[in-house]
Amino acid sequence: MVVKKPEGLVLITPEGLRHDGRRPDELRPIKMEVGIFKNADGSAMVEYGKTRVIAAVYGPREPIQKFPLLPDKATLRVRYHMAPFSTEERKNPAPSRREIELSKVIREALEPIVLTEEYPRTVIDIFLEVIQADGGTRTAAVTAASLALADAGVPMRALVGGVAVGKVDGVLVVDIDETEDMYGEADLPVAAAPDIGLVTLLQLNGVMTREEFSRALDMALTAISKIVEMEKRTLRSGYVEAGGSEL
Amino acid sequence: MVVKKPEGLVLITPEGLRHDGRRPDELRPIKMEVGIFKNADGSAMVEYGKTRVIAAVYGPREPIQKFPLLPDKATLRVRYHMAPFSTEERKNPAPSRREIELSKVIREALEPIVLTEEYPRTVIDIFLEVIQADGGTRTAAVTAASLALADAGVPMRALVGGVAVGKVDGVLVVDIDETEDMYGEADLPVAAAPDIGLVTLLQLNGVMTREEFSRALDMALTAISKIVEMEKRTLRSGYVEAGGSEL
Amino acid sequence: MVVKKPEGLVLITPEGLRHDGRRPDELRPIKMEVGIFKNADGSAMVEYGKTRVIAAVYGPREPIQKFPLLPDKATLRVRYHMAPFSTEERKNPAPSRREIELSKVIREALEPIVLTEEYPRTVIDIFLEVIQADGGTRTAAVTAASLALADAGVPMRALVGGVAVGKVDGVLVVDIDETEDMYGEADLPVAAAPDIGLVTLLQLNGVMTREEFSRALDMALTAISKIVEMEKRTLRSGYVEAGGSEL
Amino acid sequence: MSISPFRPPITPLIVKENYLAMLGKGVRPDNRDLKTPRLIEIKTGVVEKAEGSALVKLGDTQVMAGVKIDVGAPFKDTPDQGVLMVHAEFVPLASPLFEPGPPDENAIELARIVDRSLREVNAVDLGSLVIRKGEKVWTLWVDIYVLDHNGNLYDASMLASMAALLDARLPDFEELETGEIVVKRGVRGEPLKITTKVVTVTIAKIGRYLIVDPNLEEESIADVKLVVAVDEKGRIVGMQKSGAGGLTHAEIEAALDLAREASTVYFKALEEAIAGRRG
Amino acid sequence: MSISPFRPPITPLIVKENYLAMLGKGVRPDNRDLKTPRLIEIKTGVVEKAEGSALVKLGDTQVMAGVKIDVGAPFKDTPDQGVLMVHAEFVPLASPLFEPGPPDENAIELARIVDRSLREVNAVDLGSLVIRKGEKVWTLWVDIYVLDHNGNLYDASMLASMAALLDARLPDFEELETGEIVVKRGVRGEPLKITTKVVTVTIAKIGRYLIVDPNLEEESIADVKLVVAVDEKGRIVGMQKSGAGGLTHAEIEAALDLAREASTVYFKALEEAIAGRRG
Amino acid sequence: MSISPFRPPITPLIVKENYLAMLGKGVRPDNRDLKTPRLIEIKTGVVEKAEGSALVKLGDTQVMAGVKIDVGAPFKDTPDQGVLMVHAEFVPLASPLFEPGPPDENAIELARIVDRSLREVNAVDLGSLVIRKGEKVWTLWVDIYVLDHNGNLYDASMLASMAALLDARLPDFEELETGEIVVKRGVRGEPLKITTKVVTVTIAKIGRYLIVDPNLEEESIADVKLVVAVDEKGRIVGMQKSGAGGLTHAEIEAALDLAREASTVYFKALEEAIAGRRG
Repeated sequence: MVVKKPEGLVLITPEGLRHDGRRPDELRPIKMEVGIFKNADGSAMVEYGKTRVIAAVYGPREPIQKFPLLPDKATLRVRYHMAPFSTEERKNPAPSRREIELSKVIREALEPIVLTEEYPRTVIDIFLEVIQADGGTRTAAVTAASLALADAGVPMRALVGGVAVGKVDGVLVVDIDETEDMYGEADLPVAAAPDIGLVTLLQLNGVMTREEFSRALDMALTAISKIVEMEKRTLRSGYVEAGGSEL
Repeated sequence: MVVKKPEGLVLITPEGLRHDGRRPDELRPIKMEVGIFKNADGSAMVEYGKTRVIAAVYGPREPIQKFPLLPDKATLRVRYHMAPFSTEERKNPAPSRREIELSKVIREALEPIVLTEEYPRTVIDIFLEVIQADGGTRTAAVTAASLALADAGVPMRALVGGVAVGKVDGVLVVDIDETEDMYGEADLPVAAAPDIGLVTLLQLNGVMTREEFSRALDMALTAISKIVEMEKRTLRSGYVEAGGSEL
Repeated sequence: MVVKKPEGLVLITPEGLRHDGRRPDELRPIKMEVGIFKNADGSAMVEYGKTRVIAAVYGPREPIQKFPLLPDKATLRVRYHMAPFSTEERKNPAPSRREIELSKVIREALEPIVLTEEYPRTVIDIFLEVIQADGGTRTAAVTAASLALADAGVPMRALVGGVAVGKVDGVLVVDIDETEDMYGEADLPVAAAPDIGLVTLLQLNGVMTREEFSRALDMALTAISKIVEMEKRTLRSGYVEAGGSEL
Repeated sequence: MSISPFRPPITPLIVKENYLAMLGKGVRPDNRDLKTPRLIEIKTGVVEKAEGSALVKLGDTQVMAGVKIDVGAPFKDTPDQGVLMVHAEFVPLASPLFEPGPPDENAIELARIVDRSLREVNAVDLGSLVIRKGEKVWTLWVDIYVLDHNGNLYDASMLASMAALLDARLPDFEELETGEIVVKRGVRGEPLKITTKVVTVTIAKIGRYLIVDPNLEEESIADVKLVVAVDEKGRIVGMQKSGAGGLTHAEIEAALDLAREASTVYFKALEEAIAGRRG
Repeated sequence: MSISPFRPPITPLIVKENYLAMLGKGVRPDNRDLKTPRLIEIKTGVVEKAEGSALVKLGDTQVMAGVKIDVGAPFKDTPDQGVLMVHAEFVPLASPLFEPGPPDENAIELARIVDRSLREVNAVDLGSLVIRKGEKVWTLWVDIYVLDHNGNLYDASMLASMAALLDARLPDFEELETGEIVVKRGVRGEPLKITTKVVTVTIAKIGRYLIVDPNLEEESIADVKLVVAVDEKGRIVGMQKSGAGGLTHAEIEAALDLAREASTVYFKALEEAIAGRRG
Repeated sequence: MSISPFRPPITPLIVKENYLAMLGKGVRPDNRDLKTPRLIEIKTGVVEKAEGSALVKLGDTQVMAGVKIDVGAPFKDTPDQGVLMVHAEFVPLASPLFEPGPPDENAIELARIVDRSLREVNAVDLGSLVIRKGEKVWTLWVDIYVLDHNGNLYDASMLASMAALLDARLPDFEELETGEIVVKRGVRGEPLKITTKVVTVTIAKIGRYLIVDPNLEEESIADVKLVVAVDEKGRIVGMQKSGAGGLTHAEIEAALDLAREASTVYFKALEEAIAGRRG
C-alpha cells in the first residue's frame, strides 16, 4: 500500500540526515526503568523517542483459570496490547489481528531466552502495554519484556533487545519512527540476544536487495548490542536514559 | 446529558401534583404475584404502574456448567435482562453495559439478605426479566427477586424491596416513571430490608443537596416499608394489587 | 419473500423442460469421490452440478477440548460451513444462523444411521465444507457425510443420501439448483436411508398441497435411491461420475 | 457446530414402556387422547409499549411474543417490501436446563421455523410496509420469549407470534422536510395487513405412535418430531423434522393428517383471542 | 450475569479483628487516620499523542487516563451536544487477579460511575462541542487504564479522568468544500470547557467503622463501600453502593460528611496538578 | 494473548536423532535432498462462482484459495487505490488438531504474511482497481482455505493465493443513473493487473541443518522456521521468523540463498498452471 508523502516532508536531507535530525545509524533517545509496579513480580518501562511501552511479569505461577500446562517446561503467555489513547486515532481496545500476530511473534522472541525448563507445569505471564506508539513498538516491547523478566528474577539464557531498521528514500536507517515507517520502503524489526549470538525476532515488510538486507541486519545487531548493554546498566541502577552520542 | 423536555409536558402542576396525577409521595398502582411458573423453584411478577418485571429462582443447586464454587457459602448468580420488546425502541437482546452493571448492583442488594452460608458449594440463580420498562425497573426487580426467593423457600434474613425517588422540577417524588426519570434532575434508586434496617442498594444519578438527599432517602425508606408489607401479604395470598390510598 | 424473476428467465419451457434443459425428474450430473484427504479418517467430495461439498470424518476419538461425553454412545459433532468464496457475494466465514440450523438438521439426519452405541464416551466429528453453492447444499452435504463416514469405517445401519425437490412454476422438479430455488414456489430438502426405509431429514420451505407433497416426497425418495446406489459404487471404486440417462 | 445434546432429562426405560402401554390404549398420562393439543390460553396486548404482543399458555408451557416496529431500509433485492425479522430467546428463567448466553441451535431453529412459516405465504403482507420505495420501509421485529418450557415450544411460539402480529398496529409517523421519518410511539395507527393466519402443529413419534402437541415428558422419550406449518386453507406451508430419529413415508403422511386436523383447534383459539380483543 | 466473586484474596478472620482493634484507636496500619486519603500524585500530559492525559498515583494504586477526540455524529435526541464516552480497561498487568478479556462487571461499573459523575453535572460542557448542529460534533473518549491495582480504583480513576479532561485540548481542524472535517492531529487548539470539577470519594465500612480511601487490604476485609461523587460546590452529584453488604441510614449520612470533607483533599491535588502544568 | 502451544504432536527424541543422522547424509526420509520442495500441483478455476480460484497440492498438503471481488469504498488515506483483504481459515477438516472457531494466531499470522508479501510490492496493481476515485473501488477478498495440513502451509497458501489472483477476472458491471454500481456476476471481464508474482519459501532449521519446504513431521521437530517472500526478480519482499527458536546471522544468510534458489521451482509451477489455463 502506497500512502502519499505529505508535501514538504524530507526524509533524508542533502546532508544525509533524517527528518528529525538523526544520522542513519543513530538511535532515538532511550529511557529504561525497572520496578515501576508494586503488584507485578517484575516490571519495566522502555522509551525509544516518543514510543513508550510498559511491561509486567507474573510468575512462574499457577494460572487463575485452569488450562492444560506443559509437563516439561513453563508455558509463556504474552500479550502485546495497545492503549486506546496510544495512537493517532483512538484504538478499539479489543485485540486486533495485528496485536494477535505480534503477541505470537514476541512470545517466540522470548521462548529461546527464558529457561522455561526450570519451571514445568507453571505459567509465566508477560503483559506488554503500548502507552504511546511512534514506530518500533514491537521491538521496544521485546526490550521491555527482557527487563521485566530479569526484574522478576526469571532465569534467562541472555538478555534480549530489539530495534527496527528501515529503508527510507533508499537509505538504511536504524530505529525508525512512525513517519519513516509510513513513508519508507521497508521495515525490518529485529530482536536478538547478542551474548549468545541469536536472532529471535525477524520480520521484513517491504523490499530489500540481498545486499541491503545483510547490511540492515548488521545495523540492527549493532544497535541491539548497545540496547542490551543499556538494559544491563538499568538492571543495576533502576533507571537509565541516554541519547545521541552516548549510545 | 440534557434531553429537552417536550412542549406541553408539565412535570409538577401548580397544585403540586405530578404529570400522571400522583402526589409527590404516592406510589404507582402495584401488583404482585408469586408462583407464576411451573419449572422455577420460585417465581414472581411485580408491576409498578406500567413497569413489569418477572423473576425466577433456581436453587440452591449444582450449576449445569461447572465453575469454581464457594467453599463457605452459596454463590448467587443474578441476571437482570430486558426483553427486546420492553422498551420504546427494540432492545438488542445481547446484555448491554447497563444490564451488566445492574446485574451486579442487584446481586449486591440480595447478598446481605440471603442466608448463603446455609448452602455452601451450591448456586442460587436469580433470573430477572423486564417485560415492560417504564422507570424503576431495577428496584422493581429487587422486589420481584425478594418474592421469588421467598417463594422458592430460600432462607432469608429479611425481605427486601426497592423504589426510586426522583427530583423533578425541584420537587422530590417517590416511584418515578420513565418520563420523570428522563426529564427530572435526579434519580435515587434504593433497596432496603426494613425489618433489619439495612439499605442494600443505593445509587444516585443527578444532583442533590445534602438536605435533599436525606429527605429523599427517608421518602424511599417509607415507601419500601409499604412495599415489603405488600410482599408479605402476597406471600400469604399469592396475588395482591393496590394503588393510591391503599398504599 | 418474493424476489422478482429476471426478465427472460423461463423456468419451465412449453416442452416441459427446465431452464437448464433437464426433465422434471432428472438429476444434475453427479460426481462422488472418497479418500480425498490424508489427515482425515474418512473423506469425500460430492458434486451435484455446480454444487460441490467436501466432507471429512475424524473419530471415534477423544475430543481435543474436553466436554461432557455421553456414557452410552458416541457424541456426533457436525459442522456445515460455507467457504467464503462459495457464494455469489463473499460469505462472512463466521457461522450464520442458517449454518447453525443446518448443522443441527444434518446431525439429526445422521444420528439415526450411525451406530453410535458401539463407541460410548467418544466423539465422531463430521466436518462439511461447501466449496461452491448452487442449490441443494444441505442434501449434497448429507450424501458427502454418508460417504466420508463409510470411508472412515464408522459402522452404520445404512447409507443415507439427500436431494431437494422443488415446485417451480407449478411443476415438481427434482434436484433444484439455485435459480430454481430462488424463483420457485417451494423447496423440499429430503434425506433418507432407502435400505431401511427411513426419512432422516425433511424440511419444507414454501407451499404445497397435500397431494403435491406426497408426490414430491416420492420423487425425492426415488432420486435418493439412485444416489445411494451411486454411493455404493463410489465406495467400491473410489470415484464415480454420472449424468442424464445414466442416473 | 451441532453436538449431540448431553442432557435431555434421561427417562428410565421403564417409563417409556409404561407410556407406550398407555398409548396403545389411546390415552396419555395427562388424560388427552393422541391427537388433541393441551389447553390453550391466548392473551394479546400484554405489553402496552410494544406495537403488538401476546402471551400464550399451551398446557404449562408459556411463551410471550412482542412485535416492535421501526423504520429501516429495505433489502437491496426487495426494494418494494418491508422487513420481517424473527428472533427467539430461551431465557434461563424458563427451564432448569437453559443457560444465559446467545441463542443456541434450538432457539435459532425455532425462530427460523416461525420465520419461514410466516414468510413463505407472505402471512404479513410485506408489500404493504413500504413508506418510500427502495428507501424507507417498516421493519417488524417479532421477538419470541420463552418463559416456562414444558414442551412443544414450536406450536406455542408460532401461536404467540401470530397473535402478536394480529394484535400489532403500525405506529403513527411524521415525515420531516429533510425526508427523515419520525415515529410517534404513543399513537397506534393501522393494524398490519395479515393475508393469512399460520399455525404449526408438532407431532411426536414415540415407538410406533404419533401424538399431537407433546409435553416435556413426552418430548424426552420421543424418537423424533415433525413440525408442520398449516395455513387457514389447510395448505402445508412449511415443515421440519426435528430430533435424532427417522420417519417412514407412511408416518409422514399420517402426521400431516393429524396436523391438519389439530390446526383447527389452534385457529379457533386464535380467533377467540382476537375476537376477545375487539369485543 | 453477575456471580458472587470467587477470589477476593481471603483474609483470615484474625487479621480483620486486629484491624478492627486498630480502627478503634483511630489509626490504620499505614499510619493514616480514618478520614484521610493516601498520598496523591497527579501528572498530566503523559501521553503527547493523546489530546489529554494524566497519570494518578493514589498510594500504590496507579491509573492512567487518556482523552482522544474525534469528529462524529451527535445522538439523535441531542443534536446540539457533543458525545462523551468513558471506557475502563483493567489490563492484566495491573493485578495478579486480572485476566485478559473484555471489561468485566467491575470495569464496566467503574466506567459508568465516572461517566455519570461527569455527565449529570455536565462537567464537560457538551453544548460547546458542536461543529455543525445535528451533523458533526466532537466525540470525547475518556479511556481509563488501570496500571497497578492497590485499592480504591474509583477515586484514582475519577481523578485521572478529570485531570486528563483538564489537560485536553481540542485538535485543530479544517472544513473541506465537501463539508468533510479533517482533523489536524498535531495542532493543539482550545482547551475543553469544564463547567465544574468532580471527584469521587470512596468510603469503606469495616465492622462499625467508616474509612476513607481504602487500600487493597482494607477492601478485602470491608463489608461494603459507598462511592460518593462531589462537585466543587460540595454538592452530591452521584453515588453508588458497591459490595455485598448493607448500610444503615445513619451510616450513609456519616459517609456523606466524610466524603465532602475528603473531597477537598482531592480537589487540592487536582488544582496543583493543573497549576503545575501552567507554571 | 499468545500461549506456548500445548500439542505440537510430540516427537520422541530418538526420532529427531535419527532424522539428524539422515540430514547429515544430505537426504530426507521422503527421499528429497535438503533444498528441494515437495511435488507441486496447481489447478486454477476450481470454483466457477468465484472471480478467481486455485487448488494447490504441495506434497500431501492441500490449500484452496478463492478471490471474490465486490464494489466498495476506498480507505480514506488511499482514495486512488482498490482494497485487498487476505483472510485464512484453518477449517477443522484439515487436521485432527484444528478446532472450529474464529481464526487463531496461526491463521492470522499466515494471512498477514501473505497479505504483506502481496501488498509491499503492489503485486496486484491496486491503482488499477479504481472505479470512481475516492468513492467506488474494487475490493478483492483473497480467502485461503486449508484443506489438508501436512506441513508448510505458508508456501502452499501463498501459491494458492497467487494462482487465484492470476486466475481472477474483474466482473462486468453497469453504472446506474443514480451512480450505483451493479455487478454482473456471470460475466467475466478483464484479468487483474498483476505487476509481479510473489512466492514464499519456508526454510526450517533442524539441529544445524536448514531444509526447504518442511513437511508436517519435519515441522514437529524443527527448532524454528524462516518464511522468505521472493518476487520474480529475486528480490526479498518479506520475511518472518516463526517458531520458538533463534537463528544466527549466518544461518539467516544461508536461508536466503536457499529461498531464492527454491523460489524458481515455485515460479515454474505457477507458470505452468497459468499456461495450462490458456492452452
